[in-house]
Amino acid sequence: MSIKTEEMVLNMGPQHPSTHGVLRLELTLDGEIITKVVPHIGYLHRCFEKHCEVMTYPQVIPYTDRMDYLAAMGNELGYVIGVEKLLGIQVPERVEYIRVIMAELQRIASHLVAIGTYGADIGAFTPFLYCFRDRERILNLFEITCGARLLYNYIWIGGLSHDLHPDFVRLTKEFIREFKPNLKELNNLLTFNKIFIDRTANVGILPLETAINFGITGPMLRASGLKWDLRKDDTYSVYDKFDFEIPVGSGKMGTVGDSWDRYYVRVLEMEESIKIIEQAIAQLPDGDVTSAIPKKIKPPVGHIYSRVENPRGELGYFIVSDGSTSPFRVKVRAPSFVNLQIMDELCRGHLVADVIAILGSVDIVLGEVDR
Amino acid sequence: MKSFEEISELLKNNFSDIQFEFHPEAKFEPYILVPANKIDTVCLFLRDNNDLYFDSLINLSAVDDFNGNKIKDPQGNEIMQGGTMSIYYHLESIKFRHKLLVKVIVDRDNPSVNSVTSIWNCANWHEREAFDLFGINFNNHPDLRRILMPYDWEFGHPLKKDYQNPEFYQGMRVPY
Amino acid sequence: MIYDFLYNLTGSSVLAGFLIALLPLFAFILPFALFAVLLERKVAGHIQDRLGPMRVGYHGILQTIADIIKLVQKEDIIAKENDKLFFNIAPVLTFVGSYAAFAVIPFSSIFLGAKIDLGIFYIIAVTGLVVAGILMAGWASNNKYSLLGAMRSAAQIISYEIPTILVVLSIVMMTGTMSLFDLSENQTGYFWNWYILGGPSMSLQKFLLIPFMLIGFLIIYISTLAEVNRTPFDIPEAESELVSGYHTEYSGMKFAMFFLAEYANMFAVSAIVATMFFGGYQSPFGYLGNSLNMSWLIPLEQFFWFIFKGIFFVFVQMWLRWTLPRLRVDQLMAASWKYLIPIAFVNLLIIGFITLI
Amino acid sequence: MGLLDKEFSDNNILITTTENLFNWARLSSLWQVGFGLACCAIEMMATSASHYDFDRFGVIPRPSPRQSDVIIVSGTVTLKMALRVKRLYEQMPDPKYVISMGSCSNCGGPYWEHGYHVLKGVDRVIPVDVYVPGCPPRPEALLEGLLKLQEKIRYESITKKNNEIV
Repeated sequence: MSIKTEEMVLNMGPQHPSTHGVLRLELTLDGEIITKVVPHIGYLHRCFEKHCEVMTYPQVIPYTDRMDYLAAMGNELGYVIGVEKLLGIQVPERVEYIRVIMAELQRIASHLVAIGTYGADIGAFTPFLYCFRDRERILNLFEITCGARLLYNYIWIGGLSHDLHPDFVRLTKEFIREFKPNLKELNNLLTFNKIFIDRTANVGILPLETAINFGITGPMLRASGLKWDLRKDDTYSVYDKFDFEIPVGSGKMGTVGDSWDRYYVRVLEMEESIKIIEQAIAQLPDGDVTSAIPKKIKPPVGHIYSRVENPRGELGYFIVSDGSTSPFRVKVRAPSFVNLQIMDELCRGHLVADVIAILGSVDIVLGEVDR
Repeated sequence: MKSFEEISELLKNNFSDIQFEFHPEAKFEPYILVPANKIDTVCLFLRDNNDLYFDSLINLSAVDDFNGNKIKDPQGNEIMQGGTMSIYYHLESIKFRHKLLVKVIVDRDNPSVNSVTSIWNCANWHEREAFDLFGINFNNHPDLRRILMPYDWEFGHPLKKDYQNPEFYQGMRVPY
Repeated sequence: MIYDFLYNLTGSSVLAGFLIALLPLFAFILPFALFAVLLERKVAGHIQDRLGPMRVGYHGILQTIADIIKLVQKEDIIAKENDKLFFNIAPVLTFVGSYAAFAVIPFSSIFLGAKIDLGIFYIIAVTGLVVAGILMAGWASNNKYSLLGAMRSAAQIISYEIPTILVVLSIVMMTGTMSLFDLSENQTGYFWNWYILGGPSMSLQKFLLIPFMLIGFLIIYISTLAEVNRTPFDIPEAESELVSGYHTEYSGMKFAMFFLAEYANMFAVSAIVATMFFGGYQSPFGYLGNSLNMSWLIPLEQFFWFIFKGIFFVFVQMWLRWTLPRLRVDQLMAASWKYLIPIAFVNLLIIGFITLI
Repeated sequence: MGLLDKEFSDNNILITTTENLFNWARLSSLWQVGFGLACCAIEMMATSASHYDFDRFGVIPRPSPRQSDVIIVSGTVTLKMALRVKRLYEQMPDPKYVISMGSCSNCGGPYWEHGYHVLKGVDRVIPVDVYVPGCPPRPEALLEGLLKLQEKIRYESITKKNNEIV
């Protein structure tokens, strides 16, 4: 006599403490084991692509910040590189170096939020606040250069809005010197904590073939064992002048491609970013940052796809221009939008608590998912 | 690492019946034009051929070309008749590190094209977004419904150039 | 003692009984709960590099009073779908479960609710009530998250009572008494007479016992942590997964009852651990009262030492909460059934052999 | 405010003192629903982190709306999300307040003109007590918004209907 059990649909609704924003996960549960996950998105769809068709090229930049609001510099860089290729502008060396420094600082800040909220999801609330404490220092650096903490409108087409603050270099060196011990402290507080490893190792294992088939990019792909980073494989800006290596998931605590690997790849990436910043600051040339900014921006007819390695993965802009001053169409390939599709594959057969662990390791930002 | 010409050669002698249009002269990205109903067979070949091996679809974007003739509809706001929409498939092979852009042109009034979700799972949500914002329906797509707009949004597809904002949606005023 | 004093004060045994039942609540639990909530927020703040409540009174002293008065004003929502009877009884039952345990806890030699000689047995029986209260709350809230939270917490509390009982058994076997009062009396003198260091008698037995007493202490401390739903075992109210577990639907004073029950339970559990292993109200360095031969001072000192030990263990619980992540449900069950219970059994056997020597 | 609402016609010593006590208690322990929408949510998290610390004012994030008094609408309210925000507001027990943080929830923000899916201001769905301008507002601006709300609560009165806010 088998007991008739039926599945329960649990709505991890748009307002849930740990869904990183407004994402609704419809879980079909058999007891506590998950049989199906249907993500419902669109709760933060802010019509970015409609705005691109109406605004002129420079006016679109503040809207790109508001897509992935944790990595605003990366969004601007992607868009601006695309338009500069359309226009065929060559940007002075100093601008390239400053853009690399800003993008890498933004990567550290974004990874700090990702790691902090991941710790808070698993239950350890203190690392979240330590990460935010270090992030405040980076926000101060951004604030002294371009006046804003989170959304900057700093990287313009052909240059930058402001030059660096006189003691920016000194403050950055100070930050790097103080950040290294903090990273070590974070490691033994959270990364190698026995309970944290139990909760994340062998949870949500992502094999490499499914990752490539699902178009996963960024730390998630590298955690599954593939050394694929746009800064090295499809080099843009001046990343070829720096030597840094790409951390890859090694399955130290479980199998390759589990949640712990995705988390640990982000921690290692922060160390790589520090190396890049140190080298970039050492070789920082001087010059005028606003010299190459064109007065009139009317790119020729055509379409281009420019892509950048954002903290969450490959951010691509497909810009179609019809020769007027405002883009005809801008389609954004947002990394979180693509990475979120894998939730159903990863969460099958896990418990409810694991869904939170997996969602935290996938690290999505809803502004980018819904655009 | 295959150049654009070699890929075109390979495609030409494999699919002699399909007439492609090759555009190597497009300045930034040379692309291949494929007819709408043949896209899935071509993509399957592009993925499974082991010296092309396009195993990853980077991006699928729909563009409303808005090149029909403008007419006035009864309420006085002008809508577009005829014209075309184009869909761009950016493919990439991680093994050989080469990229390819495939373009499909569908007519604007009732755009329909075969879905490539069975080939690359990544296309699932991209196609649902193209359907949601442009109204392009993809044949034999696993579950084609709106993804970004509310599921009961019956005021048309917002990203079309001649889209009109509704006055009210469930008791809330939409325009400012 | 206190009962006789109240009896000849009021003349009627019913009134005296009623007063002595109220004494721990108003004299100790309510002030302690107010203090503990503030302590938790201050400890959390300072662990996390911030200050905690500062603006309400001097350095946030009046914060919890403000919380309680605000909770009194809150609207008490009972949803249409809720099962009214159970919904209202649940917080009362949870609070009664933890409050009743205070009846037998020996605060000092003269002040003792009831000197029954089944002390520990009574406490374990009474704290079982909390499970019923939580299950009622989970069921009555008619909310999937509360039901999941209640199921988990019932399973957790029951499966962590077994290691607690085993360790209590080993203490009772060693000392021969169940009454908390006698337990505290046996551990007189200095701290090397405490049970954690092998008990009062100077013999080979004492030195053999020390390692096993330490293991017993660790086991009971971990399992009482789980019984009180504190991190790393606070699955029932895991903010990140189940919104806030079984008390998601409670607002206003009912939620305050759950809040109060949690902190009262925390102190009750720390008091039991202190009484069994760390000499209850005995002071580690002898009494000032003896040296200044003011004999009325001794009970006050004992009261102070007991509160000190209780709050120290409560502080350690808070410390754990803000550093450790949370266990998953099956790991939590595995920890209890696969690790704590076998070790507690072996510990029990070894202590049994040692007491036979 | 529950039972005592509008029972008394004028002030007397008994009313004003208990009123001040109740107001003081309500304003110094505002529990916030842990609910963030977009970029302003990151600034709200930064405000409750160690550097700016909301907890100093007695504000702690509560996971469920049942136990919270203030809802900080931080981010863009889209049409799809608007009904959820309205339902969330209705779940909260009665003396409840709303802080609308960021120009997106104040009036639609940068999306006011072409945002076909954006609700132009959260006050079209729920009553708002304090508007905090900025995109995203700095943590100090949010703290100032909170203090403004506390001032408003301090002078709330069960007798006088509309008293002027300092």
